[in-house]
Amino acid sequence: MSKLLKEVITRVERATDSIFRITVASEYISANAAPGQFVNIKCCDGAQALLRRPISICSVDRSKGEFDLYFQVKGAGTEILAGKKRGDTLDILGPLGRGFDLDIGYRRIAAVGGGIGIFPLLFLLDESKAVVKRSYLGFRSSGQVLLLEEFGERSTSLETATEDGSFGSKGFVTDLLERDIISEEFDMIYACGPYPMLRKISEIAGKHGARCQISMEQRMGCGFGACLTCACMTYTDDGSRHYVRVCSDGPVFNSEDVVFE
Amino acid sequence: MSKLLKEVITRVERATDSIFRITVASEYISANAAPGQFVNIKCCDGAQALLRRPISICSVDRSKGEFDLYFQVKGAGTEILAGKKRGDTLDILGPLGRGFDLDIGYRRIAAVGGGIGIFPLLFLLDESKAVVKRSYLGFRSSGQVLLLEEFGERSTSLETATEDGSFGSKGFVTDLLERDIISEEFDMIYACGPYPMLRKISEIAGKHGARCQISMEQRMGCGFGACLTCACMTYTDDGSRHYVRVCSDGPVFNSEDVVFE
Amino acid sequence: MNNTDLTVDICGIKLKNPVIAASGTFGFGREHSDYVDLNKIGGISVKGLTLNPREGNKPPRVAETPAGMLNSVGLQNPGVRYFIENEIQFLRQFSTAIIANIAGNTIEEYCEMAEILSDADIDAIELNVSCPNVKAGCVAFGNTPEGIADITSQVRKHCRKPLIVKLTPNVTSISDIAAAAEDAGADALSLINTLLGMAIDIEARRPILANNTGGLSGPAVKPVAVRMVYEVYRTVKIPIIGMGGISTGNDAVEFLLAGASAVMVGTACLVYPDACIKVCEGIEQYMKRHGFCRVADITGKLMLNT
Amino acid sequence: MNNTDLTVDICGIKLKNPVIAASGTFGFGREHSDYVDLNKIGGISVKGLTLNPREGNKPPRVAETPAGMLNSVGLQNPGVRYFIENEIQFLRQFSTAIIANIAGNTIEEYCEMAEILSDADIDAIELNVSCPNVKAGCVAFGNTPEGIADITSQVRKHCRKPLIVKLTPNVTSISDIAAAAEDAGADALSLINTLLGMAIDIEARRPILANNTGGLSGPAVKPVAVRMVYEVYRTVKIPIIGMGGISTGNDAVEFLLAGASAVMVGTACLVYPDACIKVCEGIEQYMKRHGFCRVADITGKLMLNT
Ligand SMILES: Cc1cc2nc3c(=O)[nH]c(=O)nc-3n(C[C@H](O)[C@H](O)[C@H](O)COP(=O)(O)OP(=O)(O)OC[C@H]3O[C@@H](n4cnc5c(N)ncnc54)[C@H](O)[C@@H]3O)c2cc1C
Ligand SMILES: Cc1cc2nc3c(=O)[nH]c(=O)nc-3n(C[C@H](O)[C@H](O)[C@H](O)COP(=O)(O)OP(=O)(O)OC[C@H]3O[C@@H](n4cnc5c(N)ncnc54)[C@H](O)[C@@H]3O)c2cc1C
Ligand SMILES: Cc1cc2nc3c(=O)[nH]c(=O)nc-3n(C[C@H](O)[C@H](O)[C@H](O)COP(=O)(O)O)c2cc1C
Ligand SMILES: Cc1cc2nc3c(=O)[nH]c(=O)nc-3n(C[C@H](O)[C@H](O)[C@H](O)COP(=O)(O)O)c2cc1C
Ligand code: FES
Ligand code: FES
Repeated sequence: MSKLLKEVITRVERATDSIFRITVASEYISANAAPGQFVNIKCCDGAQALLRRPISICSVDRSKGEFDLYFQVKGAGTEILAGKKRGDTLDILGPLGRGFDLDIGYRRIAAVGGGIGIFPLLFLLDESKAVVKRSYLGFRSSGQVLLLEEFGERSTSLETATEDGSFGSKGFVTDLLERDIISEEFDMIYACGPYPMLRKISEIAGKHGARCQISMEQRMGCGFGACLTCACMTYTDDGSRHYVRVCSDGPVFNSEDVVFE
Repeated sequence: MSKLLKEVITRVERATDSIFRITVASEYISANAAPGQFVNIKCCDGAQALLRRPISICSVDRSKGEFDLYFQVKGAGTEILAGKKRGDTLDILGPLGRGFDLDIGYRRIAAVGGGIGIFPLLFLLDESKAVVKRSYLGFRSSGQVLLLEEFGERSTSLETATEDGSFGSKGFVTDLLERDIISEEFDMIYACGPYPMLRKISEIAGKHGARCQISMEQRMGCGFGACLTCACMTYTDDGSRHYVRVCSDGPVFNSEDVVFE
Repeated sequence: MNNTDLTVDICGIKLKNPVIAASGTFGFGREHSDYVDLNKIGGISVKGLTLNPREGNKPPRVAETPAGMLNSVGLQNPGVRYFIENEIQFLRQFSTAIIANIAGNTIEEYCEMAEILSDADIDAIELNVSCPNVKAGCVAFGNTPEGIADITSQVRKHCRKPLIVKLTPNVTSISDIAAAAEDAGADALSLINTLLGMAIDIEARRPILANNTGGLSGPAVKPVAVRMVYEVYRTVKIPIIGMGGISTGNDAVEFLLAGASAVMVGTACLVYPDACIKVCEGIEQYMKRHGFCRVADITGKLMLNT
Repeated sequence: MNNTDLTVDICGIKLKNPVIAASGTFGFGREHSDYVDLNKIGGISVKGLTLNPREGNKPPRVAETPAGMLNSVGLQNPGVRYFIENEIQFLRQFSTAIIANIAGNTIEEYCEMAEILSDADIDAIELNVSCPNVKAGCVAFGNTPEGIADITSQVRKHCRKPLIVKLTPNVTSISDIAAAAEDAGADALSLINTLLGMAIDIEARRPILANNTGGLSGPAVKPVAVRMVYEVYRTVKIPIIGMGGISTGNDAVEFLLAGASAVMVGTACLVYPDACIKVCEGIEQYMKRHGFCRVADITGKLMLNT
């Protein structure tokens, strides 16, 4: 169950030009969070940045009772967040959403992340009991590359791609997945990233009959299932289409269930 | 002339439970400000606390190029102000308004302040060349009393009154003025404080034919004369009534010119 | 002054306190029940119901604006029958009033829903008249005095529960609309629904909402909402439920003073799941501070400046 | 792409850039001239003028609201003749368009002012129709299509300058109102004027404004304003000047995309005397970033979601 919490920030760090890392002390979140879940943050009191901002839980340190968030500064809310200091309290709702399914039977997995979509995959790799864990990370350009060491430690292999070729191979991370998908015989592909990337991965997985879970993004009003603003069109069992909630029915879905429009 | 300035805060101090002192480094303001003028502060960027907040210039240290503000925390804007730290920049417009008239001929003056109205009088006493400077300060209760030492240093005499008698004499500061107004033969009475106090002082001054300048307060849209929201009804020379602007035609007026309603 | 009585009676609907969760921001109460004790909330106006299930609009359905938000959920809901069969029982576990908020394309649909809901275990029906009347050029039912009189009087005939008519603020004269609803048989009025707005993603050169336009709510609209409650209070005799940007007890007191008998809290419930409780506590503190014994003593106690 | 041309031509009014100071927030330019070079501003719509001097409303005349403000200045101004004799000359020192914003109690007053101003050295007349028509039950001229058609067509006969009609947003259908103004001879439309609102001091139990109600402006109203510009653009052929909550170049671009040919900046000019310049710089940056050569190329370039 998720809770309304006021927790203390223990560290604020700049990871790249525009991406910040915030470490939060929270016994409750670190004890209860699962990979793929997120927290919903009220960046400041009052009417400015009125709505909460959803940010994925990137990693959890259960022994210390802390968890990490990585976020990119985009607009008003994340800018306020970036200005937080060690010792400030953070008003969060979490852990929220249905995370990744980490069935013990999945022995060979792929973790495919693009841009700010890489963050929840770190926690996933931590918790997965798979024997083979192949990570594929995509970035726009070398300036955006981050967390390679952390991903390296948690993966059997790690490959990166940048769109401009300034780091790793040139092209899309989906190219790497497509190259390996047959030979690697993944039990599960986990993916998080921008919409076009997820659509492409769904296509690839579908074509090769591979199983795949994707973490969707959508603008959210509440983050806990009450307002129905975060709609995602999915196929139901009888093949008809139906809007479900990204925040509480997701954010993780089986790729074959999502209707890409 | 007033300017749009970004100046650095050099000190933030809590003066009483609800009153804060902020010292701002500003060559421009300290060189150009006159007693009775104010600055208009954008407490934070963006739409929160949208309008600027007018705060009187309480004292100026010309040698250091600094000035002091004292303000009471009331609502959103002053609360943000109170949270400022040394080194933060302050977005101010100033110095604004027509201050007190400090004619060299005024040899005996009274400075009558009530509550947060005492602040501009400190700067006035600093600049006045009068020989006799009697200060009368009124507060709600002992908990609100402040700046006695500073006023003492700058005055020939200093008396205080509190409404509940918990400090100084019991009653209103206007009682003290009324007691002395005949015997002291002030060349000018300077007053700043809540509306009822100013009305009373105007009455007293009028009754005794004493000259009196009062600093008015009004809710302001701009603070520099453009929006006409800060209206104050005054008598014109021909005896008719006319709205003028507190921010730029005032805030200081001759008490006989103000129409109290 | 020793006893602060928070109960209110609105056209026969007895509320333990004057704070009601606004329709569309509280689902059917399930999600919020994880965070707050629903027994402490005066009432819940459930997600807008339609005769048949609705999928709603394409996403994105929400955009943040200065001190506000736009939504274009488009009435996604499982239909009135599903509500009766699957949701009322859950809500009835709690001692809170259940208000069924209904919407439709035609007056006939509203009437049929009123008929069905009159036999259900709910406390009142709230008519959302901000929807386009498909038989009348898709002008919203609540946009004209004639339109609102028509729908109110017809639904009235089928409604055996207290009938609250929820007014849209997108009109020239809210008092004319309110008077028409009162004359046509409304037991109470609630206002305001959302203001029509648009936000544009200037990089994509497209509206942020897939639906292009949406309804504005949140603190930004409060001054408009308070003004409308004030105008309506001077026009009608039936009780008013005020809303629009309420996040604190002090916000709620503005509406009560302006003439509301109770308030609804919408957007704030999305940001703070426990917003209704906080608003209620704030009202209670205000009452204690000012020596008001009953909520009804605040209603309409605004003194006008002259 | 190398040359960014900021000039716009609005029904013959030539502006060096599309950013105009909104009426009532810029006085007659004198105060702002201490902070900004008026030569850099596209135009100035001066404080609303009436036939005879007006004292305006009692203070307080301003109240802050979430991301907005209410004002009830009540058209304090020295009268149209004083303006002509004492203010135009000052403004004409600068190369900026002068728009005379006029208001009145009766259509006759508007016509007389249009007549007088047609012989003055100004660039356009802007009709503020949000004022109560004292001969028609004090309903605002701009509240009905008939009302706005009447005033526009009559003033049109006396007006030998480009005529901008400024629409009030407090109406059910802004496009009906806009169409009526266009048909009656308006050369351009400006919108939105302020939304009617109220803020209450709950301790005093009185409205903060001495006038009880006032006009809401500032960022809070932006989504409503953008939506109205978008609706009006789809209805009329004459140029639109958009406003309501613009504080940045990006805000202004929303209005341009929605269909405005130029914008006005009001409340932001009170907070930042140099707001018009900043807004203009922001528009220019956007144009460079997106490869727009002329402002007119942005106007109405919003792509709707389907
Ligand atoms: C489940 C989920 C997990 C996420 N995890 C991360 C993460 O770990 N790190 C990270 O950097 N970002 C993450 N995001 C995206 C992040 O929520 C947005 O970048 C952020 O909300 C933008 O807020 P802002 O104040 O910077 O922008 P603004 O433009 O000021 O935001 C305005 C509104 O739009 C919403 N919004 C804007 N962009 C997005 C977006 N891309 N997705 C959803 N809502 C948006 C905001 O939440 C807010 O309501 C996640 C989004 C979702 C839905
Ligand atoms: C010329 C002048 C000089 C002043 N000097 C001082 C001073 O030196 N120290 C001090 O503590 N206070 C001073 N004040 C009062 C001070 O401006 C207000 O207390 C302050 O603006 C309240 O802002 P807030 O954000 O705390 O309250 P909020 O309630 O959030 O303010 C909302 C709006 O109301 C206006 N407002 C609220 N109360 C007042 C008020 N009493 N007078 C004018 N506007 C008000 C605010 O400016 C703002 O626009 C002065 C006022 C004026 C007009
Ligand atoms: C996400 C969302 C969904 C809404 N859905 C409905 C609805 O189904 N029926 C209805 O009458 N009002 C609906 N509303 C309007 C609210 O009930 C309320 O009238 C409005 O939001 C103003 O109140 P607020 O500012 O407190 O949110 C909705 C509002 C929001 C924000
Ligand atoms: C203090 C103030 C005074 C105003 N006076 C006038 C006026 O005299 N005539 C007029 O047409 N509009 C007047 N307006 C409305 C503005 O011109 C503008 O339409 C409105 O404020 C919306 O724009 P904004 O959000 O940028 O302020 C006034 C607005 C304010 C804030
Ligand atoms: S964001 Fe409210 S239901 Fe998902
Ligand atoms: S506050 Fe704008 S004129 Fe005085």
